[in-house]
Amino acid sequence: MSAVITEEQQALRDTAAAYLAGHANARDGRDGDMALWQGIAGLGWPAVIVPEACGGLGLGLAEAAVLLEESGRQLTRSPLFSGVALSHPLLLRCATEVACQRLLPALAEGRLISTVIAGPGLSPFVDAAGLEIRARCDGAGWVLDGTAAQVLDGDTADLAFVVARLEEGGMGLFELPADSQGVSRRPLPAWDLSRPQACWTLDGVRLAAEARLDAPGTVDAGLSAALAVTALLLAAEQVGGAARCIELTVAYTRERQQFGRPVASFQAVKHRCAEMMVKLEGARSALAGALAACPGLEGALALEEVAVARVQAAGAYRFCAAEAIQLHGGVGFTWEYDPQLHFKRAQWGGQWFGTPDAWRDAVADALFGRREEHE
Amino acid sequence: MSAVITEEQQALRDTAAAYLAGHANARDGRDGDMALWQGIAGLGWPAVIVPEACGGLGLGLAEAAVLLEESGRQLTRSPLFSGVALSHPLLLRCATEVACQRLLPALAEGRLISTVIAGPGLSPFVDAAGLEIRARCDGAGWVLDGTAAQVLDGDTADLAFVVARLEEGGMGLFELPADSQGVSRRPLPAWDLSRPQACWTLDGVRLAAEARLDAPGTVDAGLSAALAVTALLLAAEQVGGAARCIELTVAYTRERQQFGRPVASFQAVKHRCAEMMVKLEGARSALAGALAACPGLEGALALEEVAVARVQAAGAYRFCAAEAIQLHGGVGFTWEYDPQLHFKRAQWGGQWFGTPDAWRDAVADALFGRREEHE
Amino acid sequence: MSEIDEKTFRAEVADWMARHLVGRFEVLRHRGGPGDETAHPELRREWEQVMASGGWIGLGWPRAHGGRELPVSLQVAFHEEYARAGGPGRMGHIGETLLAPTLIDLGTPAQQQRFLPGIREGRTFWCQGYSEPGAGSDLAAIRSRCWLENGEWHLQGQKVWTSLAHDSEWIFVIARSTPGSVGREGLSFLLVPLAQPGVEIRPIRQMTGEAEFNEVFFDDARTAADCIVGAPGDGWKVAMALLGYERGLSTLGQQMHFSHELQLLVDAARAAGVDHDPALRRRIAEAWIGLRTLRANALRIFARGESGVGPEALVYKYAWSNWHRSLGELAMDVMGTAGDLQADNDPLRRLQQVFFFSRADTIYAGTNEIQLNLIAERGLGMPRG
Amino acid sequence: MSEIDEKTFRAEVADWMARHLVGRFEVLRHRGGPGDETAHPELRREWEQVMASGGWIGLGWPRAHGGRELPVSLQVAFHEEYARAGGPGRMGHIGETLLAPTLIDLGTPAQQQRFLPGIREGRTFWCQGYSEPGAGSDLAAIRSRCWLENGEWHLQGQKVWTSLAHDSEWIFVIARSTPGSVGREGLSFLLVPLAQPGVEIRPIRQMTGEAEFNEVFFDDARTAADCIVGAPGDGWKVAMALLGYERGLSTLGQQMHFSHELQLLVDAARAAGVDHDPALRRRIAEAWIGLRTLRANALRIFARGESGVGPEALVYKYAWSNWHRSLGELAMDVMGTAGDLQADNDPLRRLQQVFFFSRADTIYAGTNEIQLNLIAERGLGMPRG
Repeated sequence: MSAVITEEQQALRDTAAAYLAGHANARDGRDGDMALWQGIAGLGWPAVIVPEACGGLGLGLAEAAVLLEESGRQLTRSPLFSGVALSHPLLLRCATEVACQRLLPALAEGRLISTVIAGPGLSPFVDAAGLEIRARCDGAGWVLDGTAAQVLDGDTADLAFVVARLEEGGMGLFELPADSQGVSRRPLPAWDLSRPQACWTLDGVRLAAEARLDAPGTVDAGLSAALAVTALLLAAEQVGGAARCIELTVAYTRERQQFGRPVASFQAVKHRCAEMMVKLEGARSALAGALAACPGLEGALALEEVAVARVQAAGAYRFCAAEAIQLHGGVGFTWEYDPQLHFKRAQWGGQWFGTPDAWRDAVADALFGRREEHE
Repeated sequence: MSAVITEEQQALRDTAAAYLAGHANARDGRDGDMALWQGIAGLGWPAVIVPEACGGLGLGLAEAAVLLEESGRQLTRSPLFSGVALSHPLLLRCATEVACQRLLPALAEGRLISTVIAGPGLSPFVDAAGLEIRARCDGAGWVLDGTAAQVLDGDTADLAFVVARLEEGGMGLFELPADSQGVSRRPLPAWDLSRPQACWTLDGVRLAAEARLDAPGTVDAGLSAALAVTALLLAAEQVGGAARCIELTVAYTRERQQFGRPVASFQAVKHRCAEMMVKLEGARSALAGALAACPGLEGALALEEVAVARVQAAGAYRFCAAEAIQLHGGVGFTWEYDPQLHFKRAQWGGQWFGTPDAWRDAVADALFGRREEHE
Repeated sequence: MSEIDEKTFRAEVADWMARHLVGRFEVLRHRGGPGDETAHPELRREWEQVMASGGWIGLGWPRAHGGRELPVSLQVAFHEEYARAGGPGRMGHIGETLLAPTLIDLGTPAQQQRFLPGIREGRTFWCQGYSEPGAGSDLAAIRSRCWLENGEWHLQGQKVWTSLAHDSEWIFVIARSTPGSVGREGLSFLLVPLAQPGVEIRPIRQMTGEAEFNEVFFDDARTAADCIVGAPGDGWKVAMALLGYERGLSTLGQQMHFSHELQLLVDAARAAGVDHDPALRRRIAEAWIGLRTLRANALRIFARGESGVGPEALVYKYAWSNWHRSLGELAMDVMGTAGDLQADNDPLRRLQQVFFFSRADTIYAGTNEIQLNLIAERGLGMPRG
Repeated sequence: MSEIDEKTFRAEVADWMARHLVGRFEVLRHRGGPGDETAHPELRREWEQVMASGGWIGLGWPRAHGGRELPVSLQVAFHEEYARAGGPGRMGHIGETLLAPTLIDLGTPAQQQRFLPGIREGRTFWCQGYSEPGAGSDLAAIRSRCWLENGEWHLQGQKVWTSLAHDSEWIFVIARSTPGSVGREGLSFLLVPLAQPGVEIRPIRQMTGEAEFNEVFFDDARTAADCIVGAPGDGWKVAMALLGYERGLSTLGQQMHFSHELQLLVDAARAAGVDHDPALRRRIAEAWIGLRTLRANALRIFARGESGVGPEALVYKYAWSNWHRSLGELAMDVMGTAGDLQADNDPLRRLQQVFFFSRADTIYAGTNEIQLNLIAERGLGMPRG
């Protein structure tokens, strides 16, 4: 039962916590982002799930989850998520071995920053018709067109892995350097400063034949699974964030006095914190269960187990962040205190990679069969 | 603004409260039901909304609401609801004046007990296809067939007003004495002993021509409005029940000691009771708003205002009854204490006359237009 | 004056608004108010004078004090029509609806003559100095001190969560005038000019990045000896009386704003193509139902009139603030990923501000927790614990 | 014994169940347990002896006491397979999982020899006498008294919420042995036979009309001098130790029952034709998600093993009881008006019982309120208030 954390995972967690505690940068925006990223890369985190054959550490999703949990706890602003949780699973699920061996070493070392374009909100429930970018074969190469309205880390990424709708039907995976001719990108003002986004417009972007990374047919099957892995690792990040909200709230309410006693001694406050903990532990359990069912990137993914983790973690984080603001009283609402940062991050995470309701519907489909309207 | 209660309404409320407090019979089942009913009839309650021309008091829905609120508070077991809230609005909305003048005097005096059969759960959103009983013209009279699986007060009613699907299309309203040949009825074991039900089977029941009470076409328009009035008066009953749950809970928790102090002094208990009150006052306000918008039985009904009262009262009653059980601790769960009676009544009331979700959907239809699937 | 027909009166308000909230004032439509106080403050100050010239300030004040002594029903009608026309959030409401009734009831004739005209004419703006860093929910824990010296009141201390402080000329403050006193004893209610060296106003940056609350620091600030309402030591009584005047007459106006926001949300749902999603439809219907309930609740409050505070008044703040918070969450769910971005489109931006700013609704003016305590204790007679 | 392969063991359990839960025992499938304790009590007593003859009682007990000393993983496997096969609610679980471990740890050799065989052989049934009318959530407020007189313990007082009392031979009780003591001091833990004149058992009629809890009255009841576990005055310590043994090994079995109920609900939704209603589908999916979460939570508890009580154990009771309560509400919404009637169809009746009986889930064994106190204090280190 991998509900048990191994000693190695604990060591990884301790290192991550210690490093990030000294380098949190969520509130300050851009300064120092690159220094942090180089530090993270130096610790080998971008390499975590990259196979050893591709220059990575070859660890499992559980280890990636540990890193993302700690990074979620500290709200770090870095492209770690877009790499480890988003780009790497997509390549490992959909790209050919040759492509992986060519691309992953630089990503594992953190030399290149990557992101993914695969339909609005990067939902695992997307189909070809839902993709924003179209690709057509043009003699020896490819031409890509379309606008991706919101690209995560799209302002700093060196390249994007684009899942495009092929002219002949189906999906294809392409490597798109940000500086390609015909790509224009525009940074967007995100509420969550730690999750920067940009709009990418592709206007007749020409790519060489080898920019197509998938063996035909693999993306249609692999994209959902890859984005489900993203959702699972997002759950880990959210567990970290929710745990932090509780820590902050308990510490603040123990300190703060009202009516001559610590706010933490009021039963209503205690019960609210206890409910935060109930939700957090539910999310932790769900995450552990999903990681046990999905140890690595090979094989069929236990989609319903991912749904459990996704729904519980998103709900716990939203609840804990909102309660953290409320129980901090007036200051919870101010820029200087962290609850608002978690609140924004929780809001963001509830909308991407399939909303919790979309995941619930997927579970319902598994229980009852897909719902046909007018049946 | 009829949010103000008039002196006459207050006097009516006081009389009702005083009478019912001495005659509560919900837990004991059948004994004394008829004595209570005769007492209620003697006070003129069944006459409340019956026009003076038909032997009634000719009062408005606000006065009927006062009576039902008090009866809901005391959980009385009587056919008052089936008469005042169900049969009378249906007749007044759908029957001809001749029919009203023939039937309402006996109903207003309480000499006859009546109920309504008009589709499962008596939803105002029913259409002809949803009705259980079919009627066909047979020379001089009518023949009715079908099974009404759950008829409120169907065990004791002297007659039912049946909305049937006409062979030629549309709906018709019929007077059906319970002892008509071809009617068989079977009492059903309801969880809520104060809301008895029976199954009526109609097997080729022959009725005279004058048993049809409506002028053709009026039922199709009037049935929804009549059942909306029922839903509105149910909201009044639920407000009474919810208020009683709070009274019982506050009284019990003030009395009961735990850890050396009254349970009512624990902040978590206080906050729960306060939330009960927030919901109750919301329901009260919504009810007052709906009554102000729907003073009587004439004219167009403000369906959305009824929706507000229906949704808030059903929600408040369910919440308050459930919390009453919880906050009574172990005894709340026992037969001897009243919370369980309210809990069962609240459960019943959430399923009839259109569920709260059905009413929400009706509001959404008003806001957005009806939802067409696959649009 | 009660012979004025409500319908006529409403038409008069609507007509006046249609003629005045135009031209350079048009940008103020639906702007300002909590969550948007930083919008066009200078123009909104000017607008107050336009309002005054129309005779719309002091509608409920006694005629003796320059008011119009309108009945509650017409005051309500005014607030509704004002909001319906998109009238901007009022810069003068603290002076008009809180301080003025207090001065009329408890002030001296000299104070009335000095301060009421500026309020009525939309020239003088007031803000409120109650909360302190250590006295948020617990006002009795106030630590600011004041003392009379050389014919002047001196004030030392800090107030917090003061909205509109940077746009006001005066602040009213409760401070401890009896050294060593505790709780509700020994407090005084002072009127203090803000433009003086002893006062420093520091904006508090909030989660939206904007700042509409302030900290106000008093470092030996001064005010005249007669700028005290009530006697020294009566501060608690005066403060509580003041809170009592805001019986929610502007409530229906607030609800018109809510109604405007709900309409924006309905429009946004249509624009986003999610108006056929059954779950979102139901949630939007629930929001509509909640708002109608708030309206019915407010009507109960007004119907009760002067006959005391009923249960519906006790639950009202809890009800509206939590409703509003849910509205913000619903709006973001309607927007989906587009809600991540600071919208440059006015309606969506407004809804995003509702989402963020409404988190404060359940905190200021009595947190949810304080409200529930009050409901349980005052509404249900449960013990103080 | 840990060399037993789990898969083989599971197959063995399943096979045994398939061969034994048949014939006249077949009516017991999925019956009994909280909410259904009144089902076939005599037959379920017999069933316990069949279980014993199969060697399924005392799986985790030390071999020295006649147990099989199986590792936790196999005990969990047993409970899961038992429940999966529809094994009836256990009449003997209080003796087997609560009292026996207590006697093994804290009892005398004589007590062990006297009481353990009857439990292991499914012949002797125990019930639990902790709560009192004035000591529900607050066990330290116990008022029952006991005293040693003429070589016997005498017992005076009243216990309440005792399930299965009318089907048991013995009860364990905590009572005050030091006159005048208060709180946790001066309590003793006694083993008391029920078949005696000084004991009266009165069923408590519950909201479903059935009675599966009892009041137990002791009016100078007696038990032998050596029927005390631990020393006089150690009662609190023994009682707390006992509560600690139920680490939720039967939890996964309980979850299999929940899973059975959820399947009944899914079937009921299909039968009622509401399985295409988007809102109900989503709520049912949410219930499924909640149950998987409970399962994952239980696995975390077992994975932690003897290394102490983790946060997941602290939240577990609150989580499952509230999940179960929601399941009952969902089931009734699936049934619609049909849920008004006491179903004569077994699956629907079971779901209705869940609806009603689950209201007790959040009350017994620590109310929601007590659970949240414990979570805040023990899990988060918040002050006792």
